[in-house]
Amino acid sequence: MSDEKKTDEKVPELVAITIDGKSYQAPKGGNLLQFMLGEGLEISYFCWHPGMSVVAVCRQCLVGLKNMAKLVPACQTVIGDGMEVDNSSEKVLDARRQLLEFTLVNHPVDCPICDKAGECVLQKHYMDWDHQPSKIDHPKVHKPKAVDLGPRIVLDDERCILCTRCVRFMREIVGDPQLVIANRGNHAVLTVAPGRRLDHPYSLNTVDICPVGALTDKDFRFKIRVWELSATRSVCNGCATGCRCEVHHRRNRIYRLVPPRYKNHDINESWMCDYGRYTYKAVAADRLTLPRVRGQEGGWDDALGRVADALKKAMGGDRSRIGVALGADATNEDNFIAARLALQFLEGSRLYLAAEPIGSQGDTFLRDNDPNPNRAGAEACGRGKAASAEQLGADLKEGKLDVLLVVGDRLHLDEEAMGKAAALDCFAIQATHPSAAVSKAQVVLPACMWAEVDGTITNRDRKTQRLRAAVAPVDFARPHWEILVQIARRAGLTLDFSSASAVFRAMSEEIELFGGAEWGREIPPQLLRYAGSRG
Amino acid sequence: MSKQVLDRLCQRFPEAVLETHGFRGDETAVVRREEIGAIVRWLRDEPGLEMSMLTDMTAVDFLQQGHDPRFEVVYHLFSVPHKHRLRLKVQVPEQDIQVPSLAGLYKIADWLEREIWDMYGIRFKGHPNLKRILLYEEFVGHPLRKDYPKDRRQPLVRRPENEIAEVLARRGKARSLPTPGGAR
Amino acid sequence: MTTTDRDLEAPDLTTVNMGPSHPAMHGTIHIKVGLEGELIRKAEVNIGYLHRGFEKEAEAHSWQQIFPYTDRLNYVSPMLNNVGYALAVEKLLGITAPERAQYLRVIVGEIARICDHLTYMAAQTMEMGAFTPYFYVMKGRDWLWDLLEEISGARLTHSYVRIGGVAWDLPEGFKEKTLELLPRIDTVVVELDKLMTRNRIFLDRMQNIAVISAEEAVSYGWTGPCLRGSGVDYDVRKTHPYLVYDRMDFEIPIGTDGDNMDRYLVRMEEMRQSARIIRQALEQIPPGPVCTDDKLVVIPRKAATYNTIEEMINHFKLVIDGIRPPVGEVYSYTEAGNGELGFYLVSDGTGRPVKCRVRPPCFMGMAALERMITGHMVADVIPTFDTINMIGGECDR
Amino acid sequence: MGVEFATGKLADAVNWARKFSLFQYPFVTACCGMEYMALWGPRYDVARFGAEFPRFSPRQADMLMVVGTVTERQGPVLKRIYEQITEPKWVISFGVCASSGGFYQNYATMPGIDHIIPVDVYIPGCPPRPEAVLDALIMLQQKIQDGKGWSQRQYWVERERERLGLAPGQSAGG
Repeated sequence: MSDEKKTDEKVPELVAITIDGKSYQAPKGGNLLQFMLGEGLEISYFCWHPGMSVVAVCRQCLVGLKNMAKLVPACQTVIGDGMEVDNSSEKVLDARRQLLEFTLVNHPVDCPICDKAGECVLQKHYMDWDHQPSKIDHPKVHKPKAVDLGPRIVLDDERCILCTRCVRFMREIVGDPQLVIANRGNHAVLTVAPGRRLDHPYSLNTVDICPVGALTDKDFRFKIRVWELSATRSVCNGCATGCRCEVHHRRNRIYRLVPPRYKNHDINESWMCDYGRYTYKAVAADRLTLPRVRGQEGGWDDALGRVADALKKAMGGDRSRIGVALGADATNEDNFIAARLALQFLEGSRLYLAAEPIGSQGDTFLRDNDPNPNRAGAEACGRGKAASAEQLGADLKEGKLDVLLVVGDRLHLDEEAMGKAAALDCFAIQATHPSAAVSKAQVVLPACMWAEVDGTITNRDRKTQRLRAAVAPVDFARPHWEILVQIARRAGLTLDFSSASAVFRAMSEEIELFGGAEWGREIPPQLLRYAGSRG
Repeated sequence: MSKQVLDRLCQRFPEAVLETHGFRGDETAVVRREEIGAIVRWLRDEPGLEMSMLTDMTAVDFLQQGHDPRFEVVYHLFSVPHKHRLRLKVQVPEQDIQVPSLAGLYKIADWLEREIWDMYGIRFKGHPNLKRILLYEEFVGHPLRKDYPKDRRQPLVRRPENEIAEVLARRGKARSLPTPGGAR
Repeated sequence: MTTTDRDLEAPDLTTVNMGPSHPAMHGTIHIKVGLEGELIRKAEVNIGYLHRGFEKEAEAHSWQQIFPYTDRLNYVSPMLNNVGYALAVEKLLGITAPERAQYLRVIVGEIARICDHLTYMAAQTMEMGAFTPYFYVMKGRDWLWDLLEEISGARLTHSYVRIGGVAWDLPEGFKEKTLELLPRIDTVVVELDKLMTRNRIFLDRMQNIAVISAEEAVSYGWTGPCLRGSGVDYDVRKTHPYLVYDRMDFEIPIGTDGDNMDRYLVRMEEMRQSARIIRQALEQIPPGPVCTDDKLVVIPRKAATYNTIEEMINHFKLVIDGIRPPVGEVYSYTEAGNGELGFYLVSDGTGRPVKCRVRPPCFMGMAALERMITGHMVADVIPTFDTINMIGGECDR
Repeated sequence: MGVEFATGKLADAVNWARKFSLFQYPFVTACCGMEYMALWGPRYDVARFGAEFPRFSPRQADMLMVVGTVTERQGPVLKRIYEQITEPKWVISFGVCASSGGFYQNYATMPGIDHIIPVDVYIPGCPPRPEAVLDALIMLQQKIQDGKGWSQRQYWVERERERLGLAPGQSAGG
């Protein structure tokens, strides 16, 4: 459970405080709980969240303060000069134990059937702080179970510990208060406002921040136990925002995307949109698995050979009749190789950029109108020489091209242009899914998707981030850059790169946009089990 | 008892001992890689210490913990006459992955170092024949490194399903086959 | 299988491969000898045919889950490995098992030691061509296995010991059964003694063969019966008494000239001593719990687990996330069938070991085999190899 | 009535003779070897089934008993021994390690010997009790009497090879 302090622009004044007799330099007026977590001190809490208002309803973070008779919740305590905090005395620990005991009084014995079990904060705190047997023999209060709260979310009221994180998220972060706490005392239940459903496009964040298994994701629940999963850090490819996320996978199958928990970084803090979370499904759904030549599935040699031959032939003649289209969905490395192929080795050939047209699906929070994850990076790779897809359509209609090599799935042309393209000497496309262009292309080269490759993409703010391969490529698919390198080799061009990191190195030297970018170290997928709860 | 040994070691090699600690009664000294030969020889021959037995020797890979240097080679010494024990550790960076060999001091060091080479790929300078001992020569990589996948097998006998899969691939059919018993 | 081979090739040497699959190579091992006539001039010992990646598996499992793997290290005396591993983890956690559990560990451990040495006798004699003792020994070992089965439920791979104690208490009437059985085991040993120890052929092949001096044995890191056979007085049970061995009265047999015969005789005597220990332990064993009640180490009872959320969480976290020892490293050592069985554990505070290294006693013996057989007849390879009592699971892990 | 009848009866007689004189080659590698010793011992006397006589030369054996874990390193050895045994030959996979790799699922171990040689009878258990082994022996004898040959996996391999028009591999080694 590694929490990071918010990095404020203005450096706050530091004051000396002591925690358990140890002295620290803490920001004056800062949040005590946040500071303690930042210092890596052991403390339990349920309701506090760095992104939301402080309500101190769970009381789990009680600490003792000097000259204060009663214990106070750390999350509500403002750091003052000379503050003396007691975080480990028997009095404090005992208070926390009693609170946990109360929290557990009405908690159902659900762990074996609870989706949260394994990453449950309640479980974690019980083992870390309480671990004493039950003293209660009263029957538990029963509340509604398996409530269909909305299109994506199921609620189990018995498990809810009423921390109100989800309520605050809906009210404060997305400003659409769909959730409320109703009733009083131990009959208090979480529910939706009358006549409403929990259908907000960001509703799944409530599942993430729920410390227990009260809110669960319909798509994920009962698919797999969380401790079987491994986490790989990556970036969401749903739109141009480039939210950081963790890919949770097992045995080369992806089960969910979640935002990095509690990490307060610039792009998406610890939130993600529901649309982005479900983009993982495309990785497994009807992929192109084998090279195709004129609709006939075949081996790689044949397919690559045809493209290379066509290129060689065209290189001999007028090179302006060769067209290469970068993809706004491919990684920077892929586009860099494609651009280098077009601009250096095929001097004089035409370069285009195939991208999805900007839509209106975006919103003011995270999701962007531009559905292309890597438009900025592709443009940078094209060095401003890449013409638009419309231009490509026009050139096709005017018959300016003989050979067309397209990277990625984002090529959209009207009927006429498509027909022209199909009639070229060689129309090759490196794609992941079937599409109109794929059906027209003479050579189809199956490519890897974002979750299968190492690489970098650049988001709308021109920030370059790292993709990490979470799963193995489906059947015979290969990364775009590798396909291009092999085509080049067969065409007799010396385009020698052996790994994506090598491409990145060359790229960061040549293109100033990537000059500051970092490849980052290789992090092996981390098994969620044993590493401890993500709570 | 072991504590005094540790103290004498620190007195004798003040600059070579980087760090010492005791945990659950195990006294440990982290020493400089270059000095390990001299230190162990001294421990073995010094009257009153005579750590005549190299009980065990192994390595640890701290990749996940993000330690730098990444590897540690651990020696467990035991004195048969005086019955005291001591643990020595040397740190091995990934870039320059080699340690002086103790094969000249203890006969058993020969095989133990071969095993460490086999499992972790740590070279031992001056070892008579540093080759694989538990695995076969055809094996690529070093399995106990944390970045070696647990179940990446390197069969010596070709499996029938592999042959079948290759044929299918050549003919451009999908690769994933249903295999009874599962072709892993 | 006889083939000539390059790296042992010398003008006057014939190279003979013994193993990997060879009648006398119990467990698979490959010895390549360069012969001059029947004399062994060169030898090369290849182990590792049973390397099953124990340490890699251990790094992928929680601390409790490793017990079944330890069973299969020295699979002739699994209980001793269980005990050794449990003690190592307890040292790491800084806890000790209740007294009764310690006595139980001694009892099952010594029974396992007798099994170990009996099996050694069987292999030793059978592979030298004497088949009769084999049946005597198997008879006795099956009796002992019945005892262990009554305790643990398994004939061979028991996984009876737990971190913080043992799985459950002794079954009804175990003490009586054992006390009634031990004399029968003694008779088995006596029969074996009569059959072999003064047998002319046996002596010829055992005496003054593969002599190892004390210095050499120590330098090879030998422990256990082999080291004691060379006349070095080192037994972990005496020098660093663990469990309750300091309350037991037993002797450590020591050899004189360190040849095959001594290693054989030491084991012969150790069986009698183990029987003594078992008798004393059964007399002294106190009543009480057989496992600690530390919530962070021992899973709660099933009834409580299924009915209260607290115990459910406790059980759940112990099973899924495992025991969480403090950050640190320990080397713990016990006297197993073949000598000092050491466990070097490194913990980073999570539920899985960073490193779980086994110090295999017979690995050291095998390292010396090359030196032992060189200069002897090819027929001496088998008895010499047997006296090391190499156990594949332990040597190759 | 006639030749077929006679030959049929002859085959039965031959099978009957074979099933009670199994000369085994014990490929003993690991823990299961302990139970294998017990199997020979006085209590579970395997001699009662005519299979007590171990032949340590494959050329004289007709039943290969793979006892214990087979590692990748042992693969070639095992395969060679299997190929040296003369027809007719049968294979018993003794214990889960030999049958499926057991709980050793890592770089070193083979996930079941049936990846390289065909198997007639699999014995579960880690290690299997001698009773289970005797039961397996009886099953094998029945199989021999019925003149039945290969394991299900072997059928699968051969079917695949046939479907692809490969040369029929007499052993699963391909």
